[in-house]
Amino acid sequence: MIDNLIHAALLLFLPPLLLGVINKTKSWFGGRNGPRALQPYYDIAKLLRKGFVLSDTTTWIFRFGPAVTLATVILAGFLIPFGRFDAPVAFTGDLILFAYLFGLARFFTTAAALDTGSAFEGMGAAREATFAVLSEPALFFAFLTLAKLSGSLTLTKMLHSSMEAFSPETAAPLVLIVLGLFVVLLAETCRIPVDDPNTHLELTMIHEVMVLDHGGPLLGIILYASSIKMFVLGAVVINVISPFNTGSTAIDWAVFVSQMLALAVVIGVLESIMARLRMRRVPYLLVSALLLCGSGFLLLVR
Amino acid sequence: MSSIVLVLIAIGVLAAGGIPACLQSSRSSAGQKISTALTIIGGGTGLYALVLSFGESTHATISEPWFLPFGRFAVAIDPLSVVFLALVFVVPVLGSIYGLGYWKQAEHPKNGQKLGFFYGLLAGSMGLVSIARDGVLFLIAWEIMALAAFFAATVEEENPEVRYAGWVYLIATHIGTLCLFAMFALWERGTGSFALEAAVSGTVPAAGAIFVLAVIGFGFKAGLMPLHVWLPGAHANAPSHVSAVMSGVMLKMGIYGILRMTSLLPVTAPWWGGTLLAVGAITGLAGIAFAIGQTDLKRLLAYSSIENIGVITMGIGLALLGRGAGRWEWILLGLGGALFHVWNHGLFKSLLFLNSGSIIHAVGTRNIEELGGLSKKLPTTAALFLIGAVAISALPPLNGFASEWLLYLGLFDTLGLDGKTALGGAAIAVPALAMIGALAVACFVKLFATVFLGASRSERIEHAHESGPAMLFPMIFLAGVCATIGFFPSLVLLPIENAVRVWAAPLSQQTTLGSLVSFNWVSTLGIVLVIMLGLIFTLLRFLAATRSNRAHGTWDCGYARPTNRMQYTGTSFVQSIVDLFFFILWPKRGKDTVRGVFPERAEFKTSVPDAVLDRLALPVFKLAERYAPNIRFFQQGQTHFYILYVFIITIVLLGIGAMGVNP
Amino acid sequence: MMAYLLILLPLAAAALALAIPSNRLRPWLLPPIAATHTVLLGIVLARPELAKVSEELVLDPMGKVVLASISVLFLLCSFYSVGYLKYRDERSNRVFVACLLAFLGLISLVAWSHHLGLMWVAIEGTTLVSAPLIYFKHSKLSIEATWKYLLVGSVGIALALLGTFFLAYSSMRNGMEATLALSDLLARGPSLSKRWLHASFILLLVGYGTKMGLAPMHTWKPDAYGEAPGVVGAILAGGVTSGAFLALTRAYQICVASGEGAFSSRLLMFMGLFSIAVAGLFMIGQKDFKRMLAYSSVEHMGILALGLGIGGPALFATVLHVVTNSMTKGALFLSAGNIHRSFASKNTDTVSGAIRRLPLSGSIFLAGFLAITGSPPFGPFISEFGILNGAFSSGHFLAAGLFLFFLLVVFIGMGRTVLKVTQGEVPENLAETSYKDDFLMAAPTLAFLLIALILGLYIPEPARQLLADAAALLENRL
Amino acid sequence: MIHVLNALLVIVLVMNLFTLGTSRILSVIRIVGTQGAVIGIIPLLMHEHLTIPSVVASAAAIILKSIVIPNIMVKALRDAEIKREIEPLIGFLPSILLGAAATAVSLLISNRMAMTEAHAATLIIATAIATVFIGFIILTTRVKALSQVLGYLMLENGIYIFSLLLVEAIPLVVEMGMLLDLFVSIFVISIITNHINQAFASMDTRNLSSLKE
Repeated sequence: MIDNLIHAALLLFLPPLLLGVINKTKSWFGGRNGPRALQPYYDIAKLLRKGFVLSDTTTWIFRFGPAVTLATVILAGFLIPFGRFDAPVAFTGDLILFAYLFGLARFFTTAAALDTGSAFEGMGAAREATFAVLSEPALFFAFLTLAKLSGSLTLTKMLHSSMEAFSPETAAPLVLIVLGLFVVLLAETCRIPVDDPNTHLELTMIHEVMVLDHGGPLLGIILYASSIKMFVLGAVVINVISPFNTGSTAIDWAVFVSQMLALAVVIGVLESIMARLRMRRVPYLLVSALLLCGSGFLLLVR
Repeated sequence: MSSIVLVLIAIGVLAAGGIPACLQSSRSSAGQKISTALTIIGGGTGLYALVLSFGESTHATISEPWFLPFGRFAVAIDPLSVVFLALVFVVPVLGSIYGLGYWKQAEHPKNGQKLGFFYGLLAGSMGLVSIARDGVLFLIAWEIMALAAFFAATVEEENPEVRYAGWVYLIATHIGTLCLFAMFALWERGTGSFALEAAVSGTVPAAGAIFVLAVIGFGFKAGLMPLHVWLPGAHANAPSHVSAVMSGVMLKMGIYGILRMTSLLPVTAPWWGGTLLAVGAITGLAGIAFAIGQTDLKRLLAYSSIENIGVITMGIGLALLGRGAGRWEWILLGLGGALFHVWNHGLFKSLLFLNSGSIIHAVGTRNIEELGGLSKKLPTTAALFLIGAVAISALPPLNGFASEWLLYLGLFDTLGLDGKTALGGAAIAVPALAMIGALAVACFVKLFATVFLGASRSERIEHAHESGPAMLFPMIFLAGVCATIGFFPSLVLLPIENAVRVWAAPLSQQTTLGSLVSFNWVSTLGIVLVIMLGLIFTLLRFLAATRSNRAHGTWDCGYARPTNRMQYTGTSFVQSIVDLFFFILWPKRGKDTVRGVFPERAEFKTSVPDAVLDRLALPVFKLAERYAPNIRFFQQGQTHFYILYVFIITIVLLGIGAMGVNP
Repeated sequence: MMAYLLILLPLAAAALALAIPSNRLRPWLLPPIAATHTVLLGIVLARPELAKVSEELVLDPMGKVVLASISVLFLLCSFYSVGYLKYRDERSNRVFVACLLAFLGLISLVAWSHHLGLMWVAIEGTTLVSAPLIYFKHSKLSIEATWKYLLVGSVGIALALLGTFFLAYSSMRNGMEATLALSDLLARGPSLSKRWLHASFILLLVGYGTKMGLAPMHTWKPDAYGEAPGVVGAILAGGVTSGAFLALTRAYQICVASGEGAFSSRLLMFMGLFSIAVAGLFMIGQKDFKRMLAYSSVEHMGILALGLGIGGPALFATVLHVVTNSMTKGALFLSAGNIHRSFASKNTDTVSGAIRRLPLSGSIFLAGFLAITGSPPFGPFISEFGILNGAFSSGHFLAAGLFLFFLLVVFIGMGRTVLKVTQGEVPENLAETSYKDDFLMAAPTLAFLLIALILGLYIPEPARQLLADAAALLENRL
Repeated sequence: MIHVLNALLVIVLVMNLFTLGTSRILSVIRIVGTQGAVIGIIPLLMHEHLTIPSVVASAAAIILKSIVIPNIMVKALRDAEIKREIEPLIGFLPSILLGAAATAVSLLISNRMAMTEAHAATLIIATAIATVFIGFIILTTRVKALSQVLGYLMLENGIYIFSLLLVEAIPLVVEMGMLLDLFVSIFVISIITNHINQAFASMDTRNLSSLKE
């Protein structure tokens, strides 16, 4: 019970910190001082305090988009185990629900983007939709592998047993799908090399250009939701590779949080040392992620 | 009265539904009202009979010798029939109600009665198909269905496009029927009778051939790739409520046929299931990929029907694999998912087709690139369409997800979890299904957004109007059912599970769907999701109430004079995906003619024609048409030659005859 | 007694027709005679003892089936002809009516005769009396058609005569007298000289095949059917062909009786499939819808030959197909005639939207197309499916496969033309013609279609029994 | 007896070749007529004791084939105002050779096919088949309508020759019926040829090729 409460608390309050950490790392790499790590919380608060500026082209769908996004990512968050602790909600086949919740979110974010009738947002939506076509199968290849490893169809078991089932012959598949999952993570959360969250007008943006017309509270919700999304997907990756289980609750939670922060740092480092890919190249990256996961699976069941 | 008799009565009433209108004057709407009333009565009776059939311990059966040299009049209801009858008794009824507003007799004096008549015939014959238990009876019902559909879909045959679509359909369905002729002939040869009952002797000779012929023959009707050629054109050009019935129910008759035959054939070779699984996956992927490329509202929906048929077929394939390997879970999840999806697709695809009817009714075009911002004019239709779109994208918490979920679980199970035997190859279908899902989302976002969101791309929608109650009610009903099933899938598990048990009778085990999948969680989470949405919305509302808000034009990124035409079109929205799948789609692309620093007026065309029909079948037919007439030389009008032929054939026959005899 | 009535009554009526002066009254002679013929035949069917007059004049089940279908066909056509001749009042119909009646008498003789020589005489007679029918329009084209019909037909029929003689000669074994009486030939079956039997069967196949219109002896058919009035087309396609087929079945019987069934089957199946294929190829892109019907007739003669060749399980359906085909052909030819009259053209370039201009005839034409291509619930479906089923159950998979494929070709070729004719708008620039569907010409057409439909849903027990007997007879199991 | 029979049959064969050789239609008519007469006589020679039916039959045959039909043809010929078969599809010499070949073939066949010694000795089967062949040759190579009719007549003659083997099989009624048919057919055909001549102002059947695909 208490674990579930912690789970909820982390899910709801920790994510923006990750954004902060990433930015901190990047600015540190850039030799700047940069905003403090808690800056995202202030941004969201500020945005929620602003008034609405709505395009008169838009309909209720435009406001519905962010709401759905937020609701779905939170729901998804409850399906993912954090660290060695079981997810609050776990049942056979929850992995599919998990993936399709993101699908639901995508449906409405893209719809909301197109609702503005602006060409730029259209582009962003188009790219979002396209890349999902490649990242979804990759994700499911990963799931297949994990299911095979764990012999179970609940995320909790699948993600936990990956390390327990670790052995010379499972090593290679695991490495492959972890790499694949990481790319999916970057793509889904719109980080470099797929996307650049810093710029807003670059016509080569995906996510950021979709929300071009959202402002005030809506933008705040979107910011919040996307940070949670990153947190949740991050948790997936971490879970696959984290072997730690000390047995003491407190330590394990601490371990988990530190791992998440470490992940944020890694992302930050990546973004500082890498350039964003040309938009035409992104599909190749995702295809390679697909191949990574796919070959991981084939290695396992061959 | 036993359920089977009631069902027969219901079918009769449905089939005769259109006749009253034909007796009235060609402009009187009274006849149409009576017909609809009859249809409602028929549907109601049928549904009541289905409920009744649950109570009956044995399957209600009638088997009488009849007045034809072959076969008997044999009909029966078993749970498998029930699943399909349910669709037959619901969708056509709603469509008929919809027709009251959509195809007013007074507005269509020329073809209204014809449409009504064949619409009823179509509905009735589909009912007969799903209870026929004798090959000949089945064939008769089947062909009546096919022809009724042809006439119902081509009521506007003064339009050449409609004629062409009808012609393609006619050829396709005829090829299918001929395959079925061969199939039933083989079946009779193998089992000694046309009766569609499980072969008494454990084996049927040439079972493989029968299976293949069934898949091809029924596949033409169901629309398996590459046998789908007739489907887009016919659905696009038919009146929308006919499209709804065709896509929602008639395609499923093809599925039913495959299921019926596979359930009768005793031993299934392992390759059967594999084939269907692969065919299903290909059909699904290709279907949705083509759907994405379309700009014609109804063609797009038609292709998405192909995709869903593919998904259903994957389920059947999995079930066959299960029968081959004796794995009840695979059968239960695979076929359960398939049958569940048969229902769901029947519901939301009918909803979407009726919806498209309302759109066409309002704006008078099927080309979505001329639309946009329609939700301001047709708010209710838009909301209903959204429900349909989310449902067909298999997104939670609506019904599409529930059925695909079963299928996913079944496919995952082929990994051989917790130590059971595995079937590695089958699991490849999982990512395929995932990709289908992602594509479906993109496809229906495109459709919904291009039609309803943004700003209008042409002045067509100026005078657009919301549909009347007669058209809205059926859509609301369907949407309601979609939502209900989506939130509480466990409500409908029982009939499906019974059907599965009938299909795989010998292998049937205790394990129930309920025990394999926890739909309660889906229900709960669905409700939670709705509550959360409510909370967030109230929060937003509260914020909106307490802040100073402004309305403003969409930000144009500093461009001075944006126009509606500058919006992202549906085509451009999916361009990157189409490029991604160019190897299946072969899109037609014009050259972009922008040249120089100050380019002239330039234009660029791109479209996705049907690869099989326009690039394969048609050229072949063209060739045949060009070269077949060469044989006419022999009929060149000279009597001398004619007599020479007589002479020659005599000699030839003497030769052939001589070959046989030994002197 | 009955036999003579059935044969001589129409012939006498023909003579009477020649005598009647009034061009307007003369056609009214047809319906009563036809009706009487049908009634008398009904009596014969009801009372088997009437069906045998002498060794030479017997109406066996096969004859009954053929004659019954022809009698019904003729009855309906006789009403139609009254209407048609009223419409074409400017021409003298003296010869036309006389020949129609004479035809009825002669074809009855064909059905009755159990003496092959007699049968040949009768069939040759039908050829001759149907020539003036084709020639009715007196146009250049109709002359040409008639000439081809006569010449090709006579040559073919002459070969049939030679075949008949060969048959007789083959029976001259071990000191026995030559004979042409069917019963004797069947009795002597095994002792017939194989060599001459083979030769004679081939000649009979070619000869009577020419009358049936099996490819490649079908060349006269499109011309004759194209130029003759629709009603004549119906009688030729439904009547003459059936008579010739009956003659062919006699030869088949004898082959079976002499244990040469395999030999005849091989040839029949070859000719059948060849005819279906040729018909299909010629139907593709056929613009003249009456010629198209002619090829359809070729196709169905091919189907009959195929069914006969398959034998055994397919025979019942084959016999049934004789009936279903002639009924459906009646509907098709009569409706085609109406459309032709109303549009004053039989070319799909100028004819379209027939359903709009002639709702009834147009619809019947379309329905008839579906029927003849074997769509349920029409009669031909039962018979064609039965033949196919027979092919499968007797293991002729290749033949069955080819049969199906050719059926598809035919469907595509025929459907294209029929849909062009029936669907769409009537071309604006088309002249109005005086013809509208009137009772005398529309009702028989509809009646044919209804019969074809009923045969697909309900075959009364006595009829089924009769067909079964005929099928049994073909293999001398009766 | 059999020698006389064979002699007559040889005459028939020669007549066949002659018809192939000549271009004067009138003479062809005459030859075919005479042929009919010769064939008509044969049954009277074959049977020692003459029965009434056979006499009647052959009498009728002779009258029809050597008098009635030739007259009809000659009349038609006069109406048509043509004398010769100008350009046959195959020249006269080649068609003679063809005819000779056909005759040879039929001789070979007949010897293999004959069933009794008696029949093997006579030339009946050979002549019959040869005449049929040559009838076909004329039908397929001559372009004038009348010539084709004559070809048809020769065909009939050949068949009739064969029927000499089996008089018993053919009752008088049937025989008469056959002759009647022959008569009517020639009658009808000549009417048609007459119409052809009026409609097309020629007997050339190559004009009759407007009905085709």
